[in-house]
Amino acid sequence: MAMMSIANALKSAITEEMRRDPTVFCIGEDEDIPGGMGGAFTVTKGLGEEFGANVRIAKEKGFELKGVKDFSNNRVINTPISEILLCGVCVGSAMAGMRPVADLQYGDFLFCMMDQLVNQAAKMCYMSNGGFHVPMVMRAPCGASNRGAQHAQSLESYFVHVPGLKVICPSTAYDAKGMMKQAIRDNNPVLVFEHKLLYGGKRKEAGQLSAMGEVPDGDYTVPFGKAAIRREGKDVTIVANLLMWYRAMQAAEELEKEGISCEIIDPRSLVPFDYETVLTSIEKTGKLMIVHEDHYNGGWGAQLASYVAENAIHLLDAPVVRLAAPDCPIPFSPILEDFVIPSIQRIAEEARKLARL
Amino acid sequence: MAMMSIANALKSAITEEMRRDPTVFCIGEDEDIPGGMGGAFTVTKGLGEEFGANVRIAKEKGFELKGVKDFSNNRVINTPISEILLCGVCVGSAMAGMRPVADLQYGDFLFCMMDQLVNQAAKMCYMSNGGFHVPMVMRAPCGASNRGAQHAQSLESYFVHVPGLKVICPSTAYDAKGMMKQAIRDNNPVLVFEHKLLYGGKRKEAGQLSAMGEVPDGDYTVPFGKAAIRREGKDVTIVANLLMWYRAMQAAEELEKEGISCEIIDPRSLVPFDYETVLTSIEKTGKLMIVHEDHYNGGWGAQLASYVAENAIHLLDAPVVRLAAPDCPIPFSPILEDFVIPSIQRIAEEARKLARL
Amino acid sequence: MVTFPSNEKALGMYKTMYKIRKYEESIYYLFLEGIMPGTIHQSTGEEASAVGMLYDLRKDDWMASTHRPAGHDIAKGITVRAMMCEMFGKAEGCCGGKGGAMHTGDASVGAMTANAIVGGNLPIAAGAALAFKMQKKDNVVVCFFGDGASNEGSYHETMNAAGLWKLPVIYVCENNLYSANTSISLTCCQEDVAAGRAEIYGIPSEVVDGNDVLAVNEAAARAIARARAGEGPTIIEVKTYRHGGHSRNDACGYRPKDEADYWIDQRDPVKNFRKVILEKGIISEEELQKEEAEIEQEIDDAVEYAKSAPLPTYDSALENVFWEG
Amino acid sequence: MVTFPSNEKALGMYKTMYKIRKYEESIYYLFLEGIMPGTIHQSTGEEASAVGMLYDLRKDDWMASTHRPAGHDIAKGITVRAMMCEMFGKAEGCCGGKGGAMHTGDASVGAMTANAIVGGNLPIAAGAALAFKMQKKDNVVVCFFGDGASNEGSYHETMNAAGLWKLPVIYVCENNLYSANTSISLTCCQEDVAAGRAEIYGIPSEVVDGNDVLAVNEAAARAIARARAGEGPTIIEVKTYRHGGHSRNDACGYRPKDEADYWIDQRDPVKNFRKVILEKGIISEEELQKEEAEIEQEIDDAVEYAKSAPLPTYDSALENVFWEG
Ligand SMILES: Cc1ncc(C[n+]2csc(CCOP(=O)(O)OP(=O)(O)O)c2C)c(N)n1
Ligand SMILES: Cc1ncc(C[n+]2csc(CCOP(=O)(O)OP(=O)(O)O)c2C)c(N)n1
Ligand SMILES: [Mg+2]
Ligand SMILES: [Mg+2]
Repeated sequence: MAMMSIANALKSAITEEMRRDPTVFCIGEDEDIPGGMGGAFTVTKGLGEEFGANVRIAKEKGFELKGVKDFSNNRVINTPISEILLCGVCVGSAMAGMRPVADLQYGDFLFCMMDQLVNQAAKMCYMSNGGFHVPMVMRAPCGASNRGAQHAQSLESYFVHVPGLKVICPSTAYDAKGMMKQAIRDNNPVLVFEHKLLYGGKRKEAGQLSAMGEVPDGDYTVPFGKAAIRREGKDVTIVANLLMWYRAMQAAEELEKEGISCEIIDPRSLVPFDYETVLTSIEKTGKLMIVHEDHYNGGWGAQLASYVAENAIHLLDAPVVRLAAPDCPIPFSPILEDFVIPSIQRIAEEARKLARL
Repeated sequence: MAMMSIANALKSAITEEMRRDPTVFCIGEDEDIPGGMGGAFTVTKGLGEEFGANVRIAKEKGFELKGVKDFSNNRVINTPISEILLCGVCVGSAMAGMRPVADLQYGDFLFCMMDQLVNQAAKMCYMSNGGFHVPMVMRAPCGASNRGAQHAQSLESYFVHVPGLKVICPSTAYDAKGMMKQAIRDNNPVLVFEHKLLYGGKRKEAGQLSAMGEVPDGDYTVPFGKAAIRREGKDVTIVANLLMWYRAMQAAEELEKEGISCEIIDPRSLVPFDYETVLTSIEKTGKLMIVHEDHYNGGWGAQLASYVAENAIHLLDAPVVRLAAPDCPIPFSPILEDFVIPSIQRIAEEARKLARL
Repeated sequence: MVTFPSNEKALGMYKTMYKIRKYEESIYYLFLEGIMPGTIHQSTGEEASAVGMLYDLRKDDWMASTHRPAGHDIAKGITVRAMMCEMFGKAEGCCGGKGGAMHTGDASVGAMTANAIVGGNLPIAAGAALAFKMQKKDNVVVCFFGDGASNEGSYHETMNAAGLWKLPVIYVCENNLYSANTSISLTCCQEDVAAGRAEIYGIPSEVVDGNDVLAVNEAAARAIARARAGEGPTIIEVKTYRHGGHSRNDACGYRPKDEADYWIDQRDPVKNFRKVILEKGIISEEELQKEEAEIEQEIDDAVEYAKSAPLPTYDSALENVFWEG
Repeated sequence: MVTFPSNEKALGMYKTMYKIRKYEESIYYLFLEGIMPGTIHQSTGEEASAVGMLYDLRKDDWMASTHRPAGHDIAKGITVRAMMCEMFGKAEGCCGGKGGAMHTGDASVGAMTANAIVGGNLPIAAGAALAFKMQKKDNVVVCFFGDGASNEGSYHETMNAAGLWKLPVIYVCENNLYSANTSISLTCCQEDVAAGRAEIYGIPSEVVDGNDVLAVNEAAARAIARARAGEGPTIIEVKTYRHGGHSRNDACGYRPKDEADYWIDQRDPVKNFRKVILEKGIISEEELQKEEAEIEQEIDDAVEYAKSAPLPTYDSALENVFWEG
């Protein structure tokens, strides 16, 4: 067992998978530049030392005006700022037997590669009737962190709607490592949403939360489609992901004092989604509250609430409650950002109201 | 009053608005090439005759190797195959006082311009706190029509989730004209989903449906956020858009014979959404069924069902039913395509079951 | 001057071109008859490009095509039966009926799933080439695209990286003068849309008569050799013309009759190469007719087979969303 | 050789450069103090580009900037107070606090909302230029972008159309040798990343010493004149360098010390131009110090003002999602 930040847990998963399987490689902008960041959040920093990096090799060779040509011992690939290329290269190399793990710096740039993700990566296996498949991982940092509307989005819900993509959102060091390994071994495109305020790397962020946690020493994976019950309770079921379940935990502590007991479920993977665990919990509580940082209208919480209204409406003793960012872009001003992202207080308030219904 | 196809109703709306307001212009690939299609579905064919078109002017001038330079009397603009450019030019020209109406040929290509739509068009007004605004219309043909997975998508649900975009889906000639005018006059980006099988233009499509309808002679608009009750009924409320409400109408006729009375609501605009009309209907029927051609997981129907579960769960006498394309890309083979897109039979079956609960 | 290939190769190339031509013709008539579903973008008139580029590829080299894939796919080795079954949406189609006319492909012959997003295949082909390079294989990827595709952002992003990384990929711009209804002269300031824009990426380029299969084949040989040797990508721009419309319903009202006549009557790659091999005495007229008849028979058989071949099961619609391999 | 501008203009340019420098420095210290939220991409060292390009624009000409916008915005006329309030997320910020450091802008002075998507502003600027052209105005748009942005697909799509349509837009590539941590030499095979790739779009280009405000200003004048005359776009590549890190937390470990020293010590655009105007006798050392002190005061005042300026109301978070005009 070791205590690790999420950033390090991810790095450790990627490193071990690269050792285990020579087809795994990393690719992205600012990938492992000596003296630089290692993506935007340090996850891939230093990997080139062990696995070779096109930038390192180019520098060592005093190579100035062109990229390095030999990729056979070169498994950390820095790309130009070209997101269509980045995703397309993942798709094509995956079809040809590799397992790319791409770093997008900020999830907001997913829109720049959206065609390659939705029309290509997600549909290739289906259109070819299984003739080709696309084992690739796209890592997308997400969440609001005082950077303004184009660097703040929670984007899970867009991708939940894409048949052919798996969507995960690990939020503890344990899950980060185990799910990243699972993602790399998956034979399909997996989109990984990592919350900027949870990395706990060297980079300091206002409002960041320590998600340091214990990580087993040996090899392990965390399967997709199995939610984690972060706290057991009997009055209200709260389903929340990423930063939001941490806030829900704090809200639950407050409510505990008032005699209200919350069960907190972190879905961890959104596609596939573990409806079972949620239904089992509602059977007990009769009350469902969903919290996400993604926008309200058409957010993934809508799908969950709808699923319950379709399949288990009789379990509900009260209306479903959804707490989400309102349908506005994320404002820069910290006071406004705090206002739009569900807070501990608002979670507590809404859960309290729901419990008392 | 005149009988019109949807293709002609759209053309007539665009023509009248271009006459009324000199800032309105059309832009797109294959836009009004003499002897060509006029977009992919004839809507903009011939507009250049009255309003000038860069392609026409270039041809008249015997212009061969470059595009035409004078755009002052040139309001139908043909672009290279460059979707980022197409959308970006809409955003920028709208910020500078124009009202572009863009034709995308197939909605599936929205993903190629997704950054410009989601990060730019939708956020510009907000980020500038109203300093700039973006009155633009993006026309996106949608729906499955035997073309295969990359030319078949129903994409409404992705965009319903984008704060700052309005999303409409007109499906009668009357609405097509009135809502297109409304869209052109709106001061914000409006995404218009037009169903390929409903155009009723000269182009013949397998499975197409005649949506010819009466259109008033004078100027009129159809406001956003007001659903249309296509059929009144008392046992089951069916909310369905585009091709799906036509199918629901046929299903309802069958069910009528069995003594089951369906109320059919076409939301027409998805953002803003007319929840009121749906709730009023459920008050009467106690039963809600949602039908869309877009995929199930995270489809706009999830938002509607969730809204009801949050705000009016007490009105429901039975679980919500959602009928949608399953979560697979759209297969080419007509027999498979028919299988995945909700059919009259399946709508009837599900409504029958729901009515009997 | 091109050196003439072996008799066997010349005949082989001709037969593949003829097969593509007859395949496309039969598809055309099946559409006219109204018994073929969907839409189609035909490659009639562009056979020399497909065959010249792909004839010398190995099976384990890869090929990436577009919305106009039939010629490429047949030249890469997909059987007309598997193609025809796909067109009819049948279970034995090369994609089980789930791909359709714009997505034909077959992993077993190195034909990547064709791509109906203009420019969509470009970075994917680069990715496959990168994989070969990382795997220390000497395989290459041939990626076709249209003149119109050269205006897509994906083109720029891909060429830049392919050049930098010296990827073993050959980008073949089939410049047929039009992107759908639009003359390329209206959307790009250069006549050589791809070759004219290759140098900035540090990628060598060639402009080739795309209706001369020998010229195309020689350019292909040079590019393949470079790629296999680790010297990087080549952009080849083949000048060609589609005989028919852009897609099923296109009457080509936007293009000058004399232009079409010229290309169809005087520059037909199949007819012209037929003359050449007869003149060279590679085969007699009668023997050639026999070969042609065999090909026609193969296609007729494929049509008959496809018509009555089994439909896919409903279950298959929900299979392979995720790989079940 | 550049012709020296009027004394007034030279001093005006210097003062704007100095204002930008001091503004960026104060921001830097406010971050160090830990009292400024968010992140920031500073333009210290690139002042000559902003000022040289924008000094002669009219208010109703437009400017489109990037994630590194402060210099451009101040040069285009946004007050340091409105900028500073935005940085603190205050209601009187140029975007009401809703934009932040990467989205500053102000319609009333023709500063388009800055764009934090690399390459995102390029087609938008083309759109504004197209609007001016359709409206028969003689206005122009100046659009800044980085060396790194030239590898985006949006760059290619935009340049192609801007060239075809002869749009009144001036694309200014601020080549500061790095895109974030990555040396441009690793991501593009050309040294002149933009100018070297301009010809294929039929767009004239210039490479300019970006740390010489006069050289930039002269190139700007030529480009603006062309654009106003309807002769179309120009690509100007200014060679420059950012003195600081890419963003707030960047210690620049990836760049050689001698390179940074050279640019910061010997090529400082502000210090060097200061010498020039003193040598030319345009102003005395004492008077200049007085002017500089005034500017410093303006910025200190802005900081003080911004610190205690009112916060935006919660309601404002939900306003202007759609225009409320
Ligand atoms: C991204 C995208 N934009 C537009 C289209 C619609 N479209 C299909 S084919 C085509 C023309 C392509 O021209 P070109 O690349 O020259 O290929 P050609 O059809 O001539 O073989 C267009 C515009 C598309 N399929 N994908
Ligand atoms: C589409 C997109 N990709 C990546 C980023 C992350 N990013 C922000 S700035 C930057 C470097 C930009 O380099 P350049 O264009 O040279 O501008 P500079 O920062 O040097 O001024 C990167 C990669 C982004 N903001 N947008
Ligand atoms: Mg073409
Ligand atoms: Mg730079």
